[in-house]
Amino acid sequence: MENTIWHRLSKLDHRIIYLVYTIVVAFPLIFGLGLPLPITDDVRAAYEVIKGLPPGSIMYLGCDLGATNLAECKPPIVAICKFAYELGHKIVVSGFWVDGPSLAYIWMEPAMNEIGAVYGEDYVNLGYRASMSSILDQSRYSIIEAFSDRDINGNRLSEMPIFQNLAKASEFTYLVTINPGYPGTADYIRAWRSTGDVSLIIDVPTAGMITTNGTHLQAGLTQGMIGGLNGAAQFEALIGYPAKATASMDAQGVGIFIIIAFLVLGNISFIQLRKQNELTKGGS
Amino acid sequence: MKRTLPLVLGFGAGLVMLLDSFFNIPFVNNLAQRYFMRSITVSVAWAVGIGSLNLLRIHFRNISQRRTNWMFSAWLVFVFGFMAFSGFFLVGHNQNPFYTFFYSSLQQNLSSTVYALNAYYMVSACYRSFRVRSMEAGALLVVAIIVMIGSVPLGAYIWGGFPLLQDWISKMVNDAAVRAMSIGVTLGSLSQSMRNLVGVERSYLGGEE
Amino acid sequence: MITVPDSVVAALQPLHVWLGALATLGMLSLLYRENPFYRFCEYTYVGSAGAHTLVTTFANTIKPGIQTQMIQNGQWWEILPICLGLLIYFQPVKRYSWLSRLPMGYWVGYNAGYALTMRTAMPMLTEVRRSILPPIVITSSGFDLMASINNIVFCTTVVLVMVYFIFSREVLKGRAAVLMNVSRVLIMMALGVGFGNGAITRVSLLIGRLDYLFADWLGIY
Amino acid sequence: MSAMLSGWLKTDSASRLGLATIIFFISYAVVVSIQYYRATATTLPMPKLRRVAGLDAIDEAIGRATEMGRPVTFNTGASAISAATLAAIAVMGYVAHQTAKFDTRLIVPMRFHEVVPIALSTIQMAHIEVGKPETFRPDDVRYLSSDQFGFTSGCIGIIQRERVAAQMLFGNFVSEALILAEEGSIAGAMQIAGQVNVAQTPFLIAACDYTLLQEELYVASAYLSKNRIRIGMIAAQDAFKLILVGIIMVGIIASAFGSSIVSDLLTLY
Repeated sequence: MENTIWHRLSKLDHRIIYLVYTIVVAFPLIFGLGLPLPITDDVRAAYEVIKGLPPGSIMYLGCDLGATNLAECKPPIVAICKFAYELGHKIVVSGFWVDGPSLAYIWMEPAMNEIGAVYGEDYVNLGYRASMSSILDQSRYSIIEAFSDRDINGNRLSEMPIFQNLAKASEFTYLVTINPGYPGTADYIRAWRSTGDVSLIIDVPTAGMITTNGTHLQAGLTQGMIGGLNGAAQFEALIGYPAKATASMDAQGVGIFIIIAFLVLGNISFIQLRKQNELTKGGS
Repeated sequence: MKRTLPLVLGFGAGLVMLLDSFFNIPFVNNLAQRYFMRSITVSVAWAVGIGSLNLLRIHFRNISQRRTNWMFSAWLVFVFGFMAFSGFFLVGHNQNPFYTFFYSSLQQNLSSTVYALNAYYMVSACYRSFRVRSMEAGALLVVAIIVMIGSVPLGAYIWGGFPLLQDWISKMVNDAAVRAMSIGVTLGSLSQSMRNLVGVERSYLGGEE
Repeated sequence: MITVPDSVVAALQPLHVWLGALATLGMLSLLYRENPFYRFCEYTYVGSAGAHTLVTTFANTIKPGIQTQMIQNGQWWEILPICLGLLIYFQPVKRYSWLSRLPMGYWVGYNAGYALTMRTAMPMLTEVRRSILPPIVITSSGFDLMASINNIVFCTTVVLVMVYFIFSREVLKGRAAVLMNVSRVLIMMALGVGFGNGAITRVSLLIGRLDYLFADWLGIY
Repeated sequence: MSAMLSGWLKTDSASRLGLATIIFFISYAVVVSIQYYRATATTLPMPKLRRVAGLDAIDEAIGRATEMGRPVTFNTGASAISAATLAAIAVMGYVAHQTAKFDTRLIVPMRFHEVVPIALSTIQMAHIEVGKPETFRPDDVRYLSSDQFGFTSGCIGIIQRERVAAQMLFGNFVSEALILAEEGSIAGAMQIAGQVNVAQTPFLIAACDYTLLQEELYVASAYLSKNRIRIGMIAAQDAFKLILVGIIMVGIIASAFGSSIVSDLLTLY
C-alpha cells in the first residue's frame, strides 16, 4: 500500500508545490495570453457615476490601506485619479491606516505629474490622522479645523486653491473608498452617509472584501463597486488606460485554475487513500 | 476610585456625543464639536507611542538577557532608531527623500511580500488539508470553485455562463446571508456599546482592582 | 532640521530596486525553510513598521496640532487631552497602571456614545428596508420571472439566516426544523463565495510580487 | 411630524432621523435593560440556549487527546482584549476544566501580554474547581511574540514539537488562521474553530473538523460559562432579530399586494 501513486502524492513536499505554482503563474505574466476581459455591471455603474459628474466636482479619496495591499490597491488609485483629473475633478486624499496616505502620495505623485496635475490646485494629500471617527465627525463642520490646517508635508491647507471653495464634508461631490479591511467603507457610511453629508460613494474593495461589501451596494448605500484587481482591470479598459491590473489578469486566471487543480487532486487522493485503508482493514 | 473614574469619564464623553447627535442644545453641541472631538484626536495621537514602547521593551530585554536571536533584536532596535531619526529630524515627512527612499524600498516591499506568502500557504492548504469532510464543506468548495472560475477572464473565456452564475450566487445568496449576519453583529455591538456607556461592562479595565 | 542633498539621494536610486528585490527574496525564503536571512528581513520589517507609525503620527497629527491649534489659534486647552493621552504610558508601571485606564475609559465611552447615535442605526435599518422586495415583479413588459425568483431567493436567504442565528428560543419547530439545515447550506454557499474571493485576493498579491521581481528588478518584460 | 420634531431635535438630523431610528433605539435599549435587570437583579431562570453542535466536538477532541496521551492546544487569536477574545477565554475555561479532570496537558500560545494574566487565572481556577490545583502548569501559557508571523511560527513549533492531538482556534483571527489549520491537519490533530472574522471562516471550515459560525462563539461562551448577563444579552438580541424578521415578512406580504407601507415607514429621509 505504501508505494501506490496516491500515497506518494499525499506525501508530496510542500516546497515542490510552491515551485510548480511559481513557474506556472510566472508563465502568463511574462508571455501574456491576451484573453478578453468582460465588463461587469458594478464597475460600469462606478464608471458612469464618475463620468456623469461636472468639472469642478470634488472627490474625497479614502486611502485606508497598507503596503500589504499594494498589488490590489495601487492600480485602481492611479486609474481613478487620472480619470477624475481628465474630467476636471479635484481630489482630496486622506486615510486612517498609517501607511495609506504615504503610499498614495508616493504612487500618485509621478502619475499626476505625468498628466500635468498641480499639487494643491488639482489634488491634495491630507496625510494620516490617528482617530477616524472624531476626524470624520469634525470634518462635517470644518475640514481645515479637523486636519489642523496642515497637509501630509506640513503645508497650510488654507493657502491652497483647492480649499477656496471647500470647507465641510458636505461639499465633497463624491467619495471613493479604497477598502482592503477595517476601518473602511462601513465607517464612511456611518460617518457621512448616515448624516446625509455625502450621498455618492464608490466602493473600491479588494477581492476578499467584495464578500462583505456587496450588501452595501444592494442596499443603495454605495453607488458602484470596483472590486479587486479584476475590477481595476475593467476600469482601466473603460477609461482607455490599460496598465498594471490588465497585464496581471492572465496570470490571475492561470493561478486560480492551478488552485482548483490542487483542490481537486488533494481530495481525490484523500478519497482513494481512505478506500485503500478500508480495504486493508477489511482484508486483515 | 481607580475603577469608577475611567467609567465616569467614559460616560461623560459618550453622553455628550449622544446628546450632540440627537438634540439642539447649544452648550452640548459646542462642547462636542469644539472640545470633545478634538480631544479624542489629540489624546489618541499622543498615546500612539505605547506600541513602540512595548516593542522596544521586549527587544531590549532580549538583548540584555542575551536570549536567542538577541542579535536580530539589536538590529531591530537599530532600524527603529535609524528610521525614527531620519523621519523626525530630517526635512518634513514625505518631502524627505532620504526617509521616503528607505520606506518605499524596504518597508513597502517587505510588508507586501509578507502577505503574498499567504498565496503559497493557500495553495499547499488546498492540496494537503482542505477536504470535503461533510455535505456542508462540499457545498462550500463547489461554490468556491464556481466563484473563482467566474471571476477571472480565463473562466469567462471557457464558458460565458461562469461569470453570470458567479454573479448570481454572489448577489442573491452571499449578499443576503452576509446582511443577515451583519445585522446580528450590529445588534451585538450596540448592546455592548450600551453596557460600555453606562459602565456595567468592565472587562476592558483588566482583571485586578 | 538637517537637509539631505539631492545628489546623495540620486546616487542611491539604482540601489532602490535592488534593496526592494533583496527584501522580497528574503521574505520568500521562508517558503524553503526558516532561516537567518528571513529573520533578518522580518526584524527589519517589524522595526521600520514601528518607527513609521511613530513618525507618521508625529508628523501628521501631533506637530500640526501644536503648530496650528495651540501656537497659531491659541487653543492652549489642548494641554488637557495631551496629558490624558500621556497617561497611557503608565501602563507598564505596576503601581500607577490604573492611571492608564483613564484614557482607555474616555475612548471606550466616546466610541460607545458615537455608536449609539443614528450613524449605526441608519445603515442597518436601510439594509432591513432593502430586504423587503416584492415576490411578484410586474414591469411595463409584463411579469418578470427572473426578477421575481431573484427577490424570493434573496428575501428567503435573509430571513432564514437571521432565524438560524437565534439561539434563545426555538423558532422553527417540528417539520419546519428542516429549514435550519437549508439555512446552514445557504450560509455555506455564502462562505464559499468568501473562499473564492479570498483565494483571488491572495493570488493577486503574489502576482504583484512576481511582477515586481520579473519586471522592475530583472526587467524581463 | 418632522416640523414638530425639529423644535428640540437637531434640525438637520431630525429630517434625516425619521421615526424609525428613535423607536428602534428606545425599544432596543428597553429590551436590553429588561434582560440585564433579569440577569442581575432577579433569580428568575434565564432562557435556555440552543446547544451549539461544536461543543460536542470539544468533548470528543479532549477525549481523543486523553486516549493518545498527547496535549491539547488552545489559541485565542490575533486581537488583544476584545469581545471575541473574552468569549474565547470563557470557552477556554471549559476546556481547561475538562483537561484538568482527565489530566491532559493544555498548551495556550499567547500573542498579547495583557491577555496572559487573564488566561492564567482562568486555567488556574479550572484546576482548583476540579480539585487538582497541583496539576496546574503556568508555563504552558506561553507568550510567543506580538508580531503576527513571529507568533505564527512559534505556534507551528508547538504543534510539531509537542505533537498535539487537538487544536482549538477561538477568538478573532486574521490570515494566520489558514497556516495554523494546515499545520494542525498535517500533524493529524483534531481541530475545532470558533472565530468571528468572516474572511477566515471559509478556510477553517475546509481545514478543521468542526467550525462554529460567527456569533456561535458568543453563544458557546455564554452556554459554557453559564454567565447570566451574556445569556441575557443573547436573549435581547434574539428578541430584536425576531422583530426585524417580522417586519421584513410583513413588508414582503404587503409588497406582494402592491403596497410599500412598511418600506415607507422605514424610510429615514
